[in-house]
Amino acid sequence: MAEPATVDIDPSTRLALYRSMVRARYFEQRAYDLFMEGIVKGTTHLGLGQEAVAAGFAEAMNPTDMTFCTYRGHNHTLLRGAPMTPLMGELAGRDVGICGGKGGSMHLTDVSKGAMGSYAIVGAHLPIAAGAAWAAQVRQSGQVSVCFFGDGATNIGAFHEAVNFAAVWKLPVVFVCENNLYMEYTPISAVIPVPHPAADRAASYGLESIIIDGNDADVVYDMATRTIERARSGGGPALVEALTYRHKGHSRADPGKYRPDEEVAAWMARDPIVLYRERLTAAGFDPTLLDEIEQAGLAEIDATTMEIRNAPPPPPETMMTQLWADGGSQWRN
Amino acid sequence: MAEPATVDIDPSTRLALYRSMVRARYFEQRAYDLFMEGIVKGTTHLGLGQEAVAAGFAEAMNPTDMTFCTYRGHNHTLLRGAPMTPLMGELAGRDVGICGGKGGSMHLTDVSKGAMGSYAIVGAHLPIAAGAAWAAQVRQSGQVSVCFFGDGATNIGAFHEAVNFAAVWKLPVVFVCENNLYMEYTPISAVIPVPHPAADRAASYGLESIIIDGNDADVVYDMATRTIERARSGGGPALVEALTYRHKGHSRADPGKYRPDEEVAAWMARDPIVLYRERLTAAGFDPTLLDEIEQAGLAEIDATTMEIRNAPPPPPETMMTQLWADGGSQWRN
Amino acid sequence: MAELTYRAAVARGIAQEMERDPSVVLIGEDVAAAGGVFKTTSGLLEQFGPVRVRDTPISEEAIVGGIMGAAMNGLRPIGELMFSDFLATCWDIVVNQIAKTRYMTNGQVSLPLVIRTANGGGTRFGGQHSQSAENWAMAIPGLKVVAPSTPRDVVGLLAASVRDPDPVIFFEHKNLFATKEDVPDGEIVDRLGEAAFRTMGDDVTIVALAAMVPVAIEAAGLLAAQGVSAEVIDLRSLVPLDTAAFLGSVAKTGRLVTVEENPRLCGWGAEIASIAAEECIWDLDGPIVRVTTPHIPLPAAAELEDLAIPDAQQVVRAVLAMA
Amino acid sequence: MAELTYRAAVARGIAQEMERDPSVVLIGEDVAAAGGVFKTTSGLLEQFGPVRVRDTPISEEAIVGGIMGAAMNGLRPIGELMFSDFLATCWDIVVNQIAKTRYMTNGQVSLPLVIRTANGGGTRFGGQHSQSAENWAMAIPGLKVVAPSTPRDVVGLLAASVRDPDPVIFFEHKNLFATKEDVPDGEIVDRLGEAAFRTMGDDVTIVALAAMVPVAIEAAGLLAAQGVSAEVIDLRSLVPLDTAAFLGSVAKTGRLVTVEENPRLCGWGAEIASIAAEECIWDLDGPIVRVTTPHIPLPAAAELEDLAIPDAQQVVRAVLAMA
Ligand SMILES: Cc1ncc(C[n+]2csc(CCOP(=O)(O)OP(=O)(O)O)c2C)c(N)n1
Ligand SMILES: Cc1ncc(C[n+]2csc(CCOP(=O)(O)OP(=O)(O)O)c2C)c(N)n1
Ligand SMILES: [Mg+2]
Ligand SMILES: [Mg+2]
Repeated sequence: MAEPATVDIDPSTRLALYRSMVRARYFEQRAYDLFMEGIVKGTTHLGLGQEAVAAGFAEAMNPTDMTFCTYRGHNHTLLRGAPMTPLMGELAGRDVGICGGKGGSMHLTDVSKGAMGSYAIVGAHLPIAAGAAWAAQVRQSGQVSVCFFGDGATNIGAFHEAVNFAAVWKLPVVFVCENNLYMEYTPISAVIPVPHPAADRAASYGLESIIIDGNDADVVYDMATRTIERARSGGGPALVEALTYRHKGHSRADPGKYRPDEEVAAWMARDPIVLYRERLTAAGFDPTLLDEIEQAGLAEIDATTMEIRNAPPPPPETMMTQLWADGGSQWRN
Repeated sequence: MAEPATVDIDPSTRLALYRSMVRARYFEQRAYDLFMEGIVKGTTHLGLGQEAVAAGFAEAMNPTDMTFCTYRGHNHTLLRGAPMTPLMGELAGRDVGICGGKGGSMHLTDVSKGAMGSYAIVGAHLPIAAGAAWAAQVRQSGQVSVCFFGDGATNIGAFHEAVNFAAVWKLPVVFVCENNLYMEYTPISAVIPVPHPAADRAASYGLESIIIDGNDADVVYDMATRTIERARSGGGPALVEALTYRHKGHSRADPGKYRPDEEVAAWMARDPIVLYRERLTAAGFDPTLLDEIEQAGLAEIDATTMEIRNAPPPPPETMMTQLWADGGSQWRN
Repeated sequence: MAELTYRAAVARGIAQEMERDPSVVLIGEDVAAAGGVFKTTSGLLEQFGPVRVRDTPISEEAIVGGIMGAAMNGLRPIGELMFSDFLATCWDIVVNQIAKTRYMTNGQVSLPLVIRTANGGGTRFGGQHSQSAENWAMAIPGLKVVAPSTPRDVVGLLAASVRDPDPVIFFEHKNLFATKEDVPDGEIVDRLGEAAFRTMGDDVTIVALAAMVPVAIEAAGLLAAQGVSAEVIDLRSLVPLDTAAFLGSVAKTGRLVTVEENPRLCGWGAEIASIAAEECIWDLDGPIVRVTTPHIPLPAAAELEDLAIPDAQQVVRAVLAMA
Repeated sequence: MAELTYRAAVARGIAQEMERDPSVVLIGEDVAAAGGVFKTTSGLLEQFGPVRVRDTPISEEAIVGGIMGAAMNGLRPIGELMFSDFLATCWDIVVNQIAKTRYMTNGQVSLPLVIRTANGGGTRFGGQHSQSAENWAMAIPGLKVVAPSTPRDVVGLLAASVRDPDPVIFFEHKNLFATKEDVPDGEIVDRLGEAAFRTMGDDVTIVALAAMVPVAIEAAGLLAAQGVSAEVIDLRSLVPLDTAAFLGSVAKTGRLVTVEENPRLCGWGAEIASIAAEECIWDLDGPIVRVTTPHIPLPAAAELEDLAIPDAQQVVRAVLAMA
């Protein structure tokens, strides 16, 4: 694992990173509560504990850059700038939902913020992210695509096809594997013959092996900046493996009992937000500033929760809209 | 590339290797002629020039071992012991065809000889070969699966899934990439960011990088023996990259004009059969013995050709047989 | 006789066959240690051990390719795809390899395998985890297609599928997992291709499958209250298809309605309707009506999803409108 | 006006659109330097350069995923899948991603892309290179499905597909590549969802697609000689579907036959037949007959393959048997 970032990150960026992680944390905790309350329906795959990855990358991206993520994509979508109420509204299946309630928890998308979708078939979005990067290359738009996925996704064919394709075409895409050690309930170590699901595959595509501490926001931000800027300047793709851990189970009410207690405890002790607050405090940041960030985050999620509780469901007629670009779903005359 | 085999291979094996290559050569040349004549229909993907790979592996396999190959699978199926007339009959769509004319050139199969099928979707047979090896492992049958595919197949998802699966389950399967430098018309070097399509991916699966001279029958036989025996004794899979070249175009009447003249000339000068005859002669084998092998091969293919010319097509009622295990194709009552 | 959920019936059906035949094995994502994400394979690892019940990587092509190869070499494997939507990720192996290999090898290769998968909507999971994919499979020559609607049928049809010498895609409906019924003790083995008459009736034939069977039965109850006597046929398998069951029923009732969960175009309902329109058109006293999900992906929001999936009221309206 | 093959019409159609719109690009296996394995993209690399016409690895998921991502980010990409059978290797991206993304994002994402692919049998390639896969696509909400039968239509429908704001699967029939007709000079742009009447007639409506259109026309000729006047409708696109064309025709003729190349179950013919059985049953003077390939994979041997694919005699027999 790389050493803790020794790079200079300016104070406002560091505060932004802290603010991002805090907002994501409140969002996910509330999503869990609302799921248990029956307001969020279906399923939720929370990013609790993995906030530093989402925060570090989002902070390093330009507004026109593009994020592709998975069903575990709330953090990523929120931190690219999607507003909170439409996100929670989508989880709750409300009309105000960012996708009008059609997508659900696994499919948050806010194209206006470069959050190009949350994909729920493991691995499928890697070629799509590469394709968006290809368009950036053809159009010389200067955009970079950043694509998040889990450790388990590295064993599906689409991973291999996408990373090879991106490497040989030198596409501006950064593939980020959030290695949280588990797929749903099975540890990744049980299904790969190498220690590192992403980094140990990088050489197949002529790429550097990169492993970072995904619970250290500074480290993530630093690596994000470097890989994104290299991609932007024509240096081709990168494959980053960020080691992290989910605080909750895989989805819904899964208590995650298949994980050894000591392992859970060790990672809980490395909570990215607690660690970062300690680091900022040690670096001389004013604790009241940090408190304010937390209070603002709580106020934001409380306001969102109130709005969602009273928000109406999507009107029935929306069921038949937006299959096609003409707004409708007619397939015949 | 590995050095020429210095291992001791006993004389009868070497004669068998020569005989195999000669038989395959005649078969494929005749298949080409009969295609040009319109007797072989549809398409043919010839293994001319690649005989040493098929011969070396077939010779190293036990009768109950299993071969999985591609549309370019005539050599492999023949050299596992499938009789020539049913093979050529299949290419020509005759009733005597090994699959009754239902399969065609791309789908030669002779289960009785362990030739478990020729698969025409690039990469699809790798997981199938792994699955057959898994059954061998579960049943402790001592069988090994050998799976041949091209350089181009290394970029499809099924390759990645299959090799990972085989490696993590330590399955008795040997994956053999016949790297003939081209896919259909596009060179493999244009679509991968590493020099070696298979060997440079081996580490992704915790496997050794193995590159051999696929035009040297002794080298192939030697590596085949080693990897097959290791697999058989529980040592898990291997991924072998055999460098070779096809003498003709990709399929049908393709003249292969997309290949530089010097490249073609250099490889034609390394014809595996010519090289092997020279080596055997230098090693003191009686040239008349080698001549006899050639004459027997020619006589065999001539006899096959005669049989095929007069063979009837499949009777119409066979169209509706063998969709299901009851022999029929009924889907309703 | 014990009350069993549809969910538990899956494990019981698998266990029944694994006990009987040592060549039956089970693989899939999270099927072993975790007992399956829907708990349909709970206890099987403990009962049959890690050689016969095994977790795989997230590699659907390796799963279905793996069971195909294993079926070629002496096993009778069961492979689980966690959701039927994921059939798409290994569709090549399913349609181009598994379905065609016996035919293309002229019978040299037998593939006694079962792909089990959680199918259908109603769970608010959204468009990529809610599909009804049984039509995809029905359209492919060489696949048998089974979709039980009750716990008892899960056991009996699963046994029939495992014993079948041909490849079977076995669709377990997510929205039925919690349903219960009394299931007889001891071995249960059904035959594929036999529909079940869930209600008898004279006025209209309603053909349904899987989660639409309870919907059709409910509709029949509502119709009875209005004096319309409906015959509800549960197809149970799409291939082989019990055409005699519905053709015979239509000969009696003169009216045919199909109730499908899947999107409208080219579904099994269209196949049933077409068979009827070709073979018993003179028996018909009115148009053939297909009740289906509209031709859209399933939306996630509860209100929209419920609107999309056919319910009893919709079936009743369709039947009454025919008259 | 110049005589053009169906094969050359593909390249002409693509060139017409690439000239007009710089955001149109083309990728696929062997499409650039080699001009395509069927020579349908000959000359495009030379005309439009290596940025807009590019060879890919053998990675179908990367191809269709790639064009999906590109369509999300300002291009109008065309991706080639060498054979339609290979749709199965990337089916997840096609059905779960491309087809659903606009709906699931409630219209945030538009996907103006075209997947072109060589479809159908008659080439003795065997079961894995001969499928008619247009039904697979028709069954998926969110995909438009186009299948031209003539060189002129190739140009006009390809233009319409490229300009369409929604994803289109464009099926080029392998067995039609060598067919020729005079095609007008200059830009040709059709509309999706408009069927063409290939013959006019009063006695029977024959609905066909792609390579079955010439078969149906030949059958109409043979029927005419026997005094039966057949109206041959070439659907040209399955989605959008010109239902008015065939419903109107059946209102006149009272008889309906569909002629499909694909395996029997759940094909587009079943959809057409079902629509007719629901919406114009009182117009019908006899059963609706579907002529299809049997429900088998296509065999390779010439005699068997020819037997499997419907021919004019079969259509004639079907029509005469209805009477
Ligand atoms: C192709 C496919 N197979 C299986 C699943 C079911 N599934 C959803 S999430 C998941 C585990 C993914 O693990 P990982 O990639 O490590 O991501 P994480 O959930 O840990 O973030 C599985 C198996 C799926 N959605 N898609
Ligand atoms: C999935 C898939 N994509 C494309 C094709 C078309 N195709 C057949 S052979 C071939 C080239 C394969 O190249 P390689 O793997 O190097 O094998 P070789 O033909 O050289 O033996 C291609 C692209 C196919 N059959 N399957
Ligand atoms: Mg994980
Ligand atoms: Mg090659």
